[in-house]
Amino acid sequence: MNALPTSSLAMVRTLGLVAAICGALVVTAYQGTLASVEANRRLALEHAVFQTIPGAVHMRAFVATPAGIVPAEGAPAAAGERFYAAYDAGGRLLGIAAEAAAFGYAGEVRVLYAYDPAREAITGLTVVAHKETPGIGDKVIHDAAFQANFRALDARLNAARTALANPIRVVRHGTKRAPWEIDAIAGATVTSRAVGKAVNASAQRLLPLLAQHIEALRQAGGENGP
Amino acid sequence: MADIPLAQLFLTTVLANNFVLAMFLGLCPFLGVSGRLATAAPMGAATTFVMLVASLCAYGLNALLTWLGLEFLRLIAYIAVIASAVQLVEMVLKKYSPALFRALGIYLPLITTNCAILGVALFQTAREYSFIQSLVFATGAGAGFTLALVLMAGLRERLRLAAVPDPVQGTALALILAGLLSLTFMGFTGLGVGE
Amino acid sequence: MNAQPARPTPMEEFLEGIWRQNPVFVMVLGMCPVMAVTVSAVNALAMGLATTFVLTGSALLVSLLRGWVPREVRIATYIVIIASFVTVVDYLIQALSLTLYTALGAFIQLIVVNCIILGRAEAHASKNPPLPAVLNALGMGLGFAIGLLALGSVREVLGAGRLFGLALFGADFQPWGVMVQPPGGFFVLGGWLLLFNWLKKRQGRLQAERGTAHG
Amino acid sequence: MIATRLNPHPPDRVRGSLSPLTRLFRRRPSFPRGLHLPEHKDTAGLPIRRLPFAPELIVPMLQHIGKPAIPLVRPGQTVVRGEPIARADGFYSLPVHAPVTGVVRAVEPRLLADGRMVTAVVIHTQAAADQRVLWRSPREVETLTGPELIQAIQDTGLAGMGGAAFPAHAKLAPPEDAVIDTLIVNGAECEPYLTCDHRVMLEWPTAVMDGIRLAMRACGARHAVIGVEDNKPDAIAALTAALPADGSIRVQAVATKYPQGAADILVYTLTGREVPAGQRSSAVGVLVSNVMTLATLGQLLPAGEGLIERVITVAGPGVTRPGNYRVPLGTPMRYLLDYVGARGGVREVVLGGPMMGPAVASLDVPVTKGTSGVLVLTPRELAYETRPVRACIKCGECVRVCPRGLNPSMLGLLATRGEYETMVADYHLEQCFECGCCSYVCPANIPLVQQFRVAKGVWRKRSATRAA
Amino acid sequence: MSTTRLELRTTPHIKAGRTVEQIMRAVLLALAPVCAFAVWQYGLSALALIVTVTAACLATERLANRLRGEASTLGDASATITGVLLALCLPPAFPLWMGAVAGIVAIALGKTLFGGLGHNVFNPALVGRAFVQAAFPAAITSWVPAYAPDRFTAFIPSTLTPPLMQPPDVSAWAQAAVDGFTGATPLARWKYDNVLTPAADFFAGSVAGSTGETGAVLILLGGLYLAARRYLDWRIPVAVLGSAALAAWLFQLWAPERYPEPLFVLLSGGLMLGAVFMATDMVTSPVTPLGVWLYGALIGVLTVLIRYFGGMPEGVMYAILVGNALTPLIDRYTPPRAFGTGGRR
Repeated sequence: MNALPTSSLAMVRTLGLVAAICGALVVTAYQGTLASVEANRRLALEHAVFQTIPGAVHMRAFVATPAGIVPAEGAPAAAGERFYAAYDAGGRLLGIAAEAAAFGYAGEVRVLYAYDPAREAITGLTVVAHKETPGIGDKVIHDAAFQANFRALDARLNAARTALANPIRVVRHGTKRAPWEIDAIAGATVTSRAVGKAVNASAQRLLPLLAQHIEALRQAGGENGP
Repeated sequence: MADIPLAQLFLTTVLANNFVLAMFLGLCPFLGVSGRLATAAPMGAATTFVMLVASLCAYGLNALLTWLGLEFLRLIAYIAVIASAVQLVEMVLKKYSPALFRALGIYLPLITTNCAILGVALFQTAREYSFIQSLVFATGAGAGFTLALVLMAGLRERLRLAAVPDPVQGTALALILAGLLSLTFMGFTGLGVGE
Repeated sequence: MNAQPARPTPMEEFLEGIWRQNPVFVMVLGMCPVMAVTVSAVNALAMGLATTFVLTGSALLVSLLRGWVPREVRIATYIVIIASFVTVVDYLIQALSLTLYTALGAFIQLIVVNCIILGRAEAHASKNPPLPAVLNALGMGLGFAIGLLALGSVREVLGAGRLFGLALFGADFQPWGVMVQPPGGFFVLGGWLLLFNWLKKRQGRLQAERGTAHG
Repeated sequence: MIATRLNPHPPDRVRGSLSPLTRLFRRRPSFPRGLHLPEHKDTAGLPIRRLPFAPELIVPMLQHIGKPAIPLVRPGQTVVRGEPIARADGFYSLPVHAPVTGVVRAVEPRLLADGRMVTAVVIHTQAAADQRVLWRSPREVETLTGPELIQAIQDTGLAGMGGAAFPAHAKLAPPEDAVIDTLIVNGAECEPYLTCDHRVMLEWPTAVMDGIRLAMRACGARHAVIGVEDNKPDAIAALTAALPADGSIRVQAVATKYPQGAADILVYTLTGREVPAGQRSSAVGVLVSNVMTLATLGQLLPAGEGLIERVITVAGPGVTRPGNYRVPLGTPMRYLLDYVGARGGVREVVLGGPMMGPAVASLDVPVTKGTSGVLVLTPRELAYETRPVRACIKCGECVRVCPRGLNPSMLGLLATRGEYETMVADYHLEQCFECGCCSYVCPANIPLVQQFRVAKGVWRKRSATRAA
Repeated sequence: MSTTRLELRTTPHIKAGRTVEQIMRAVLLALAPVCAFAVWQYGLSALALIVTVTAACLATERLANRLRGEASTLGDASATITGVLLALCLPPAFPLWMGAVAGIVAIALGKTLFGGLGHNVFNPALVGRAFVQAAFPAAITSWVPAYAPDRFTAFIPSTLTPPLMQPPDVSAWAQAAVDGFTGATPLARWKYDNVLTPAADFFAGSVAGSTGETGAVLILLGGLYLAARRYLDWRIPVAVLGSAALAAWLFQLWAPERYPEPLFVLLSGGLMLGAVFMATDMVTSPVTPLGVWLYGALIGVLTVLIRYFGGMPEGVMYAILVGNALTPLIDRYTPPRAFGTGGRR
């Protein structure tokens, strides 16, 4: 059909033209949707945080590092532990939410847990994403008894403020004795353990970093108050 | 990203999250080339090799694009780089290892349109794997692809001699076999969490 | 090229992909997203429409540029065009619904390697004027979407007892978990193909019988 | 050349080549896999009897593998028992002698057991004759040179009596490219029902030794081993008693297992040597001959007589007077069966053993040099054999019994699909010698042997066409 | 003229006395005591389950015969074996409708689509089992105690669940029926709670488990009977159990405090049932002698690995399915050495 070789100029010209059209297309789409994509993301996150910390109406994202806490907007990515401070309508700090993840039965289980600095306890848990077996592993979302573990899960720090005084751990169904223990769901031990492991690992990292700065977070709520 | 031991990452990618049988990636070559053992194994090897190359490229490219703040060009960049990488691999092989080229050559063009390759690049980016993790992931994906391909080829060669009813012949049979293999591989779910 | 039979009518162009060359049931192409995202009818439909969008958009552009693109770089050009449309649709879905975006996952971006799109661009759009090209692409896309929907509905009904999110059997229904898991995808598509093969064979047999009766 | 590499086995290693461990755990030397069949050797205790002469004998010119003999007689001519009535047509051919004194009625094509039509001399028995063998020219055996000895063997018209009917002289002629160190004498007789070799070993041990010595001289072997299955202790004892003092001949009891008596298998059992695929046993320095062939050689050659009769086991559920009979060659099957009381009803008549012997399509076929037995089966056995054929359930029993180490299950599946190339290239179809073990054990009743026979035929034809 | 009518057949003219039907019937006979024991343990529910699953298998097989326009193949008893085996590896409290689904899937997906007996590549019973394991993961891990007092007069509550509906939670019923019942199999108790069940409990059949997997002695007896009559390849159970025991022993040697003793591994779960009755399925196991050893060893080791490192407490079924999937490859690459094609012995 096309016996003569095409000149390089023609190839470059065409590719350039196509690249230009496509570039315009992609950039337009990107710019056009950016705002709404970000809004969607924020809404989804807020929804999850507010669900975990009842009563909260607005939140701020922070990153905790050994050097202190900084608002997430300016912080370079993955430089520390990300968390969300949730405030009520009056700008009062209701609690702190953070994401935690661990491997469950069929993949990563990601949860959002709420920490109440006043009570030094974990006060809520929402499963953000999981691939666990329907009917078994996904009980961690709705199972009332399991959720009850996270109403007041002891998360006090040790005297040196370097780690939890009592590591959070998952125990066999029906054998919960201490306030820092989580009673596993019978038949869904693996997923229960994953949730516990995730929360413990995250709390062990985050809470010591936060300890000094709770007051600052309380103040931060005022800045954004209504 | 929760920390995951490399061995577990590898085994999970090969077995429980097998690219073909659990993630539905690379189905076209899987259904197309699994008819005979003689072609299945070299195809698997070629794919694994290209996956590694693609994973390497994607890792570097992603770092570059992130640094430039051009993440929205990621897909276009990946697909272009992978296509060129395959070309390059083909040329290098032809020049330096003609024997290997003859063995893998006919499969290389097929691989370009294999979504498993792009899948490796996209998944390792989405899951924010480290460099080493990416390589292990790519190797595991390739090994899993090869494993599925070889198992399937064995079964299909044997079923060629069976009295399979007419309406089941062809793609329908291949899909049902793949389903049964997939069911089998569900036994590996949760590998490494038992202890 | 000149010896082509009569040019297909626009309607024929459109119906081509929906029935005679249905990408899912007849050509068995682009299977990866077919299986991966069809755990529910909504996901299936969304994926189908996203693919249709990319297919149509790239067909239009490829058709418009058909006289310009040198042979040597045509595949590269097509891929760039397709990848751009995929990126566009990726952002559009993100903007529309994050839930949907999470459910479809990387498979939106994987539309780019869906062989139907490149295949259509190469085999049809690059040789036809914009209108037939778009109509054909639209038909193919809708055919693909119908295929996805056929799969997604079965999997959602059995796997969750719902269709488009509506509960069908009441609260006590026992969902068949396997249907929304990978094996279910293979089994349901295998089942559909089996059914089509069987119908086709039966039709052929009936026609043959009628033929002998009359002949 | 494999032969030269493998050949100079020190004769003492023939025995020693089975590992000590194997000898410890195996009471008798044997081969892997194979079958233990119901023996049905009820005729083993009956002495060899002579069958009367049929009124008409059909003597085919082709009772051996090779070229047919050329008739020397014309219709109307009177022939004397033992007189040559046909001469050999070249080296791969055998003369034929008159099995009876009588008048030649015709020289015309007649049906053979294998379905071929072959020129035969039809002789009417002269009832009044005393049927003494008149035609003979005794030879001074010790003085014969090598070629003379081979010629003398050919003159007896002797063919292998185990079933294959390969001309004895052609087999015993030393091969050009190999050195034979050991003569294997096949006394295993592993097929059920057959006992004629057994009786010959028991009754004519001296003739056996004579034959062996002649054969050793002919082929140049310095040692001979007689392999006898251990279910024939009396035969072993009789042979042992007749052994020459020089120790060149040995009797070795081997395990009773089918198909112990297949040539390559027996070679393996007795020497541990494996005949390479597609080659003769001479490639590993051995030569195998059936015990009855050698006994007959021992009787005929010194006396200068021709082969005119042989011992045949007639047995089976359909026979009322089973036994071992000395049958004149050319005796029609119908006469033989009438004599042993096997007439009427539905019958299957098998020439040889039940595992490998072909069934005959007509009772007008004659007994020939290669007929080792006649087996008459009744509807009971037949009904059992004709039950429906099912799909292979891959029980693997055939693989576990195949003495050739093949995978009959896979071969069978391939045969059904007509994939003969694969059968030969990947699954060694050519190594199958149709012993029947696989078909015997198959619970799905798949006619594996028949499939393989067809496959081999088609494949050989195809490759011949391709070569042409 | 002779009145003899000649028959003309191919060699060999005699045949060994075994038929496919005989083999299948012998397997059923060997399974009978296991079934009887299951009914003794679990009463009406076990009986109903065995009958329902078998009936579903037979009905599906018959339907497939109709669709393919062939004669009934129910006579070869293979569908019955599939049904009985499948029922034996389902939990005793499994709802009957789910059992029927398992039976239908086993025959339809596991057997007839490939062409029926002899052509399937996976063990049909295990296909059914794996399907319902994936479809109804909750129901298939609800265990009830053996020897409930009223087992011969009443069904387990979940048994009669209406079709397509979720079964009721049986844990309360189970605890009421037998005091101190934990609702977990010995393997789950070991894996998740680190509690080892004593061997004596296994022999008494008083542990939780699938309908037919807790009668180890009867299973072994059945296997011995079949092996003695050469109706199963003794190498497979020996290889499976031997390699599992060996693997367990090595693990215990390495970390005695973490891993249980080999006897526990052999007696617990479905290993015994799987090794004797499932892995030995002729159609889906290799035919070559070396292949059979490999296949068995692979299943044994894989079972232990899945049990120790997998997400589920039990792995026999998946190990056997993997073995099935590998069978064509094993057969291909472990041919017996053809006579005259290799070096001398």
